[in-house]
Amino acid sequence: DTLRLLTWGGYAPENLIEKFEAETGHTVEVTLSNNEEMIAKLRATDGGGFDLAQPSQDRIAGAQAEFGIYKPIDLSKLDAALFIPSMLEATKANTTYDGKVYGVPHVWGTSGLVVNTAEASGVKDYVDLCSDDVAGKVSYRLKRPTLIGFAFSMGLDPFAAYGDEDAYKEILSKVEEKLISCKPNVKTYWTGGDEITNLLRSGEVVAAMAWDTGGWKLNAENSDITFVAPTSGALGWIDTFALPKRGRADEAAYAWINFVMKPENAALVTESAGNFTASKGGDADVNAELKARYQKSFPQEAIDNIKWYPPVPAGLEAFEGSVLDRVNAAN
Amino acid sequence: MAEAVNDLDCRDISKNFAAFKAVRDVTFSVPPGTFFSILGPSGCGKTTLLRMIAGFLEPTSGDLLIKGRSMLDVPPNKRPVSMVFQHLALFPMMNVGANIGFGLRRRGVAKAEIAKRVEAVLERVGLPGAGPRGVDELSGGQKQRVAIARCMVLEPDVLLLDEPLGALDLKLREHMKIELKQLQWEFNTTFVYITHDQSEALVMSDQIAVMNHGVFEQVGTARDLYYNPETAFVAGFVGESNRFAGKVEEAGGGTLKVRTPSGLPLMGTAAAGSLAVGDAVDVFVRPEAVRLSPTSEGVAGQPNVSSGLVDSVLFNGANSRVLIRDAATGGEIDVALPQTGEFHSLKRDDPIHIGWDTAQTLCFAAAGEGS
Amino acid sequence: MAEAVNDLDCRDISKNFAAFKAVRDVTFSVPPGTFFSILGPSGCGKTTLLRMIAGFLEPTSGDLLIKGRSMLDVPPNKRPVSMVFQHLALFPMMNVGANIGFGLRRRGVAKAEIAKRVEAVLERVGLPGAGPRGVDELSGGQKQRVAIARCMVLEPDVLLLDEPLGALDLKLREHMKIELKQLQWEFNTTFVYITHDQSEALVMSDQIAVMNHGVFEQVGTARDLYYNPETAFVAGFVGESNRFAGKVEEAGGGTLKVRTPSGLPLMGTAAAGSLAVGDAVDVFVRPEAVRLSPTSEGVAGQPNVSSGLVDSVLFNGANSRVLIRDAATGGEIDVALPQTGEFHSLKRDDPIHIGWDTAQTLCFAAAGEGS
Amino acid sequence: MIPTIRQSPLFRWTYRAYVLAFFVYLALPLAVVCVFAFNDSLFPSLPWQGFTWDWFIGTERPRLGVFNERPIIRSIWTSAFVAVWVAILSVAVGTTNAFLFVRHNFRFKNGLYVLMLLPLVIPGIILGISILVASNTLANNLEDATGMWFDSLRPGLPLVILGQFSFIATFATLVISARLEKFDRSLEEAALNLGATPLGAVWAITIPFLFPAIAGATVVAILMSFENFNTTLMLVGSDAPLTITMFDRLKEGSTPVLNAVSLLLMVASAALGLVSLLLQGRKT
Amino acid sequence: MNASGKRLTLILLMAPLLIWLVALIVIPHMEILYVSLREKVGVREYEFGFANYMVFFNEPLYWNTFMRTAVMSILATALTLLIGFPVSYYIAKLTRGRSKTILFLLCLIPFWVSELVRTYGWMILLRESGLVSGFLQYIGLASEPIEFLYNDAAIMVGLVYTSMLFMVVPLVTTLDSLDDSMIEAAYDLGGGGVSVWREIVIPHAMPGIVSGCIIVFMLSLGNYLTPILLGGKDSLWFTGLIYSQFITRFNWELGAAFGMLLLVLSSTIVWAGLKLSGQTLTRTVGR
Ligand SMILES: Nc1ncnc2c1ncn2[C@@H]1O[C@H](COP(=O)(O)OP(=O)(O)OP(=O)(O)O)[C@@H](O)[C@H]1O
Ligand SMILES: Nc1ncnc2c1ncn2[C@@H]1O[C@H](COP(=O)(O)OP(=O)(O)OP(=O)(O)O)[C@@H](O)[C@H]1O
Ligand SMILES: NCCCCNCCCN
Ligand SMILES: [Mg+2]
Ligand SMILES: [Mg+2]
Repeated sequence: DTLRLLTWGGYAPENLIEKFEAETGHTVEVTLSNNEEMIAKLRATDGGGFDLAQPSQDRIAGAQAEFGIYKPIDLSKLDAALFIPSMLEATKANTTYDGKVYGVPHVWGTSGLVVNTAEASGVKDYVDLCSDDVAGKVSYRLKRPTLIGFAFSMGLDPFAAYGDEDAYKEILSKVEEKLISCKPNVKTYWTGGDEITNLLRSGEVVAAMAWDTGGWKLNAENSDITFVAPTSGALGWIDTFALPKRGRADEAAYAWINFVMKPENAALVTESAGNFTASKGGDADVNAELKARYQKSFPQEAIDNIKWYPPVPAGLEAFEGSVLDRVNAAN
Repeated sequence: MAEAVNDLDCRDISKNFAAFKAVRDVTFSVPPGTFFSILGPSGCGKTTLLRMIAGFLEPTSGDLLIKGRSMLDVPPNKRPVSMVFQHLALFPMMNVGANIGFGLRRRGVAKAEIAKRVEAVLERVGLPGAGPRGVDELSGGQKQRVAIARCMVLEPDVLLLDEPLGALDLKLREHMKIELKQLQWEFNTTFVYITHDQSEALVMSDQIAVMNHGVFEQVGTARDLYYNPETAFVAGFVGESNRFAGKVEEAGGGTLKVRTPSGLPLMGTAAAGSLAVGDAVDVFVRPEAVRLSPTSEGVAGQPNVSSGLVDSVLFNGANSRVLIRDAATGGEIDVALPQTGEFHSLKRDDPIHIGWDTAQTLCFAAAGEGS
Repeated sequence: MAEAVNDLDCRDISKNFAAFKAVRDVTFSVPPGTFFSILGPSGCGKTTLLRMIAGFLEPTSGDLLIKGRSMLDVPPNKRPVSMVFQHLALFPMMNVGANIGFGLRRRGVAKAEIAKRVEAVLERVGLPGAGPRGVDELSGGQKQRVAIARCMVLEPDVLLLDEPLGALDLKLREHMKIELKQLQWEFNTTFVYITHDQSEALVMSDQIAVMNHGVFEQVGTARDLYYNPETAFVAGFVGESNRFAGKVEEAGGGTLKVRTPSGLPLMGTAAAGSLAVGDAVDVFVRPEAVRLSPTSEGVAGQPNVSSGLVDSVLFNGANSRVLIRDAATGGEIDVALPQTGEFHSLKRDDPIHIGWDTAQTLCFAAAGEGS
Repeated sequence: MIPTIRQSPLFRWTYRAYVLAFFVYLALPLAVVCVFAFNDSLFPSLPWQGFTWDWFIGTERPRLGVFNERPIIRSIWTSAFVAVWVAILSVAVGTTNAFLFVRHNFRFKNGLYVLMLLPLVIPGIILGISILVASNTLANNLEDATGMWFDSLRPGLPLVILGQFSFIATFATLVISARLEKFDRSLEEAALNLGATPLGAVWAITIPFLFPAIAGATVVAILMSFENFNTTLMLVGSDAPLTITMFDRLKEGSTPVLNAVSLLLMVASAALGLVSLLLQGRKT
Repeated sequence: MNASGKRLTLILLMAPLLIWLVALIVIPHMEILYVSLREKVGVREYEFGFANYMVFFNEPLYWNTFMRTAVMSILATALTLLIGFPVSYYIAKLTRGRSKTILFLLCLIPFWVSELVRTYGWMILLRESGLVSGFLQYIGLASEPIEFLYNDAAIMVGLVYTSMLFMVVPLVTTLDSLDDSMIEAAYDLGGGGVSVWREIVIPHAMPGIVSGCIIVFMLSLGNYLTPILLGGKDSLWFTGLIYSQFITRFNWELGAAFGMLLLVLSSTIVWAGLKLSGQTLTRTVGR
């Protein structure tokens, strides 16, 4: 069969695909995307066009409620022993809708700060991006993680307010104010991983809110630049495997999941994506440099401080969207 | 109606475009081997008539026979007529040979045979070996000949030509007039030729039909039309003429006395029908029928005389003219200068006397139409 | 040069396009009020010359004066000449009035004054009240008149016209010839008119320059050119002619005896320069100079006689011709039929005798150029 | 103003300099893209690190050249597949439209003509969205009614092809109509007169006459299809044409491979343009 | 050909046109009109109403973006015309034969690659560490890197660049058809540079100008990539809003309403432009 995979950049490296194709006889076609586009695409196709998708665990239950784009996962076809149990359980819980499980974990990581320590050593938390000494040389995205991150660093707890619309709106309005006042500091709102990497590399930007992997990749080239877990806590995400409702190659999809979760294959993913996986023992084969960088960015207390995304209730994105629009429009 | 089978018979043929009658009850026959021209002003219905013969238009009424066979239900591609179009319509994407061979290919003639026949017809039109040349490489006159060859190779019963010389320049047109006539003579095919240029029709045709407003006004030889026009329209359209309006004052013995509104008396002949005293008439006098004389004695013998001053001399070699402002009427009279060169020293404002014959003063009941 | 100031003087004017000499050392003067035509075959350099006068081309050498003032450094929009373009170049985005007023507006004439002058000139060209009409609503002849009005309203010293009748159809062209001449007479402006149609030039002009290969072959009145051509080219290009090649056998007393390769002896006159025995010559005889006779006695008195059979009769009213196949040479001789209608009963293959005068048999040293 | 009217040398030279500057402006971004296809760096921008062919022929990650990048090669094929279909459909419909508008008179002709022009002035993204929404509704209804799946009505290549076709057909119609208008009807009549059937006359005479326009329209359709982004973006499914793939790459993981593809694309387009020019120049 | 044959031909020729227009243009637009009139009242629950349009009118952001997009597009159109006209004139009237063909072909060069690549090229040029900034520093006109990217001027550069072809082609075509003798006649009658341009050249070129302006305006208005990639943090574009409603907000209903509004806006502006210039769509774009 042909497995049409809707995933993130780096999650299905060429060498892994070749190995899989050789082993199983299936072929793999990769389409790169991000959370919103994955959902949008699957909504437009009514869950068709792809056989396996990899949205983040917090974005599954809401989307399923609204659009019904996934089918439940038959856990019996997966080798549960390949997963880190805690992560598997947490993901299952978060992606359960109407009593059925829609997602199992694959890659996890955080977003936080990528900082050029030589030029912006003062940046320790998201709100520090708004300080004058880095004016005009910072960047972040205009997406929901930014709202969440700023909320935490402003001492608020957005996750706790997920269930309470008014409280959540309250928090958002504070964040909105902050982001608007911070706007002059921003060089540009980045939209793609590539863009932010280039901005940091060239020195046009010295501090940014970004994914951990980007920071580590740059660190390999320029040791001044690295990922910094913000003091208010990095935001932890887990990207999952989910089956689109009208996928036609479930066999291949399950085979793929079982295949990539094998430790030696998971290591290849980590190699290419830069993030660790939920594969038990998957970090064993990972090269030492990456591990070193990870450990440098994440001392134990930082790991404990990671804020894991809970599932996003359906409809929440609408408020967030208008806040983001207003920030975008302000000047 | 003809005893021997005619190449073409049109019987009461008409064509209406919505309410507009472009061709009205036209009847004529063309015997084999005739060069038949249809001459008329722009918009009179010539093309419409020709396109009905070719089959591109359906007649509203009437019948149309070729070699005695009705063509009404025969589609254009099955009629034994060929057509030379105004702009020739040579196929630009084919060379000369392919153009000429087109019709034969449609008939499924064998390749070798086609090549032979194409070369033969090219020779007959004076272009041997021109087969591989591109259409664009030909001069205007050569294109003309290829267009005719393309039709003649099919040996049509009738060749239709829609103002084929219209697009050529002056000198070439003069030349092609003679050449066309010669080609028709050689192929001995019936030509139906339409034109609005009277000199083309006069020079080439065996028979000419003068058409106006959708009807045939007169059919005859060039000389018939020129010397014995049957209608005022023909008199005015064929050849140059001086034209006077007037009223019949006396009528008798075939001779009429007519007086123009300005008082000039004219002695003329009733050209068609009979005219009675008091009838309004149009009177036509050809420029070459008028005699010039420096003195009144010189024209004293003529039934019609007048005098005036030279308004201008239009020198044009053998076809020179003089425009004379008539002293009595103030009108302008166009007189051909004798080819002898006799009056070539005339200048503006010279006084001059003119006179002409009764027989060359043709009178028609006034209708108000003409060129 | 001229004592009185000429409207236009060209002095040794030349124009080279790279190595190609389009106009070579042309010198001429046009006195005020003259209708001056430049007549020549296509590509002879007429347009090039005219565009130099208008200022759209710089002469390679020579000088150009208008009313005695050199124009070499004057840009086209400052020269006191106006031009009527071949395709008229009326501005389609403006109505008739705006077209005519364009030049006045450029001169800053007051609006009311412009309106007045535009209406006045429209009246003079016979189009009163046509100001608000669109250019596209006009007929060919009306457009012509508007184009002239547009220039005349500026009261130019010289009006240049580049084959303005070229785009019109036959009948209209005949008509406009006379009208143009009349307009020139009325405005009393100097016209410089170029054409390749000899009849246009002959009919309208006071002076005609015949141009060939960039040089003026002859300048003179229409009659000069027609009756006394100075070069073989002029004799061939202006008017119709029968042309014979031959060799001088005897020369003396202005009369030449020439023999054609086929043996026909011709008695002629040396038209230009002197010719000696043995010189190769081109001999020209006009169709209307040839007398016809059914019997050899009828032409017995003529210095040149011949006989043959009628090849074809080209009936064309007053301009009818007969083509005679000469018995001696096998060549074709073109003879005008007398306007009297005397020979109108001639038919193909009738035997006929012809004869013509020495004075009308013009001999030129052979050069190999002609129409 | 025109060559026959003299202008001051200063004016002439300023004008020429302006035109030159204009063409520099046109060429600059493309030249830059091409040059950086040879930059021996992982990033498609300054600084210049030296010359390399790696981005064309490299075989090792991360220096994988275009020729060895499976996804890019595949999306080029996808683009070509889409372009060929779009060209076929557009030219076919453009041709029938040309005959309809040039040869026939019927009620509402003007209205239909304006409607036919409309896709030119509808933003591409709206075209994409409207087709997406409509086909989605249609698919939902059909699936509810029949219980079968109508995948070709969901985002994917069929919709991409239809989406591009929906406006490229207008261009094809205009190009082919313009030529058909210049066609002298009497050529067809001459063919009939010489014994061809009506369809035979169109085939033997009119279509060959239209050929340059048809070829031109094909080239234009292929170029427009290849470069279309806005409409495609909304309709694309799992097989992405090149522009979409490149857009994704630009967001994540761009290397000078993008420049290399662009360079190849330019060469191909230039060749295609030249071919069409030769075809058009052959007979007019 | 007989009447019934003619009729059949007409029907056969009409069928593809109607299928194309109805299935791909008319119905889809009615469909988004319909979707835009659906109000979302809960999870998978909708009602008929104008709420989506009200959102637009009540939210200054959308409204402003809308106006901003229109104004910038008009500006881009005007700039393209101003820059392109002299060049088109040069190609049409001041060059001949081969060099004319070559210059004309050079104008088509940007069309050889996708808009994405063109924009990408501009990014390499304009960024703070890019070539332009580097060049200015090299020749000493700037002492430190200058950011040219991420602002409205950069968007303008990109829009004008992307649209140029669509302006130059119709302009060259119409100017080409202006007979030189028109200009000569105007000079001959005493006209000078300015009056000839105003009274002859521009009126003659009007259909081309309008055609070019319509296409360029629509392309700018409907552009998505250029504002996204070259624009800065304030550079919102209405198509971007539509895209994000559809893709990142999953709000098809609002997105559809935006789409309809964009369509109305563009039609209105095009219509106004045609009225002002006294042209028609058929005469300009549909030549
Ligand atoms: N298809 C048509 N529908 C309506 N009227 C037509 C049509 N074809 C011709 N006519 C009208 O019929 C009349 C005769 O047209 P036709 O083309 O036969 O004239 P013509 O004598 O050939 O003129 P010309 O010398 O200008 O070619 C004209 O008034 C013309 O306008
Ligand atoms: N710009 C030019 N460059 C090169 N040769 C030219 C140019 N303009 C004209 N010629 C050549 O100069 C010669 C004279 O051209 P011109 O246009 O003056 O002829 P003409 O007498 O007006 O002919 P026609 O009657 O055909 O208009 C021609 O051989 C023409 O090819
Ligand atoms: N809000 C969830 C973000 C998930 C990000 N996945 C990023 C993968 C980057 N290579
Ligand atoms: Mg006709
Ligand atoms: Mg000329």
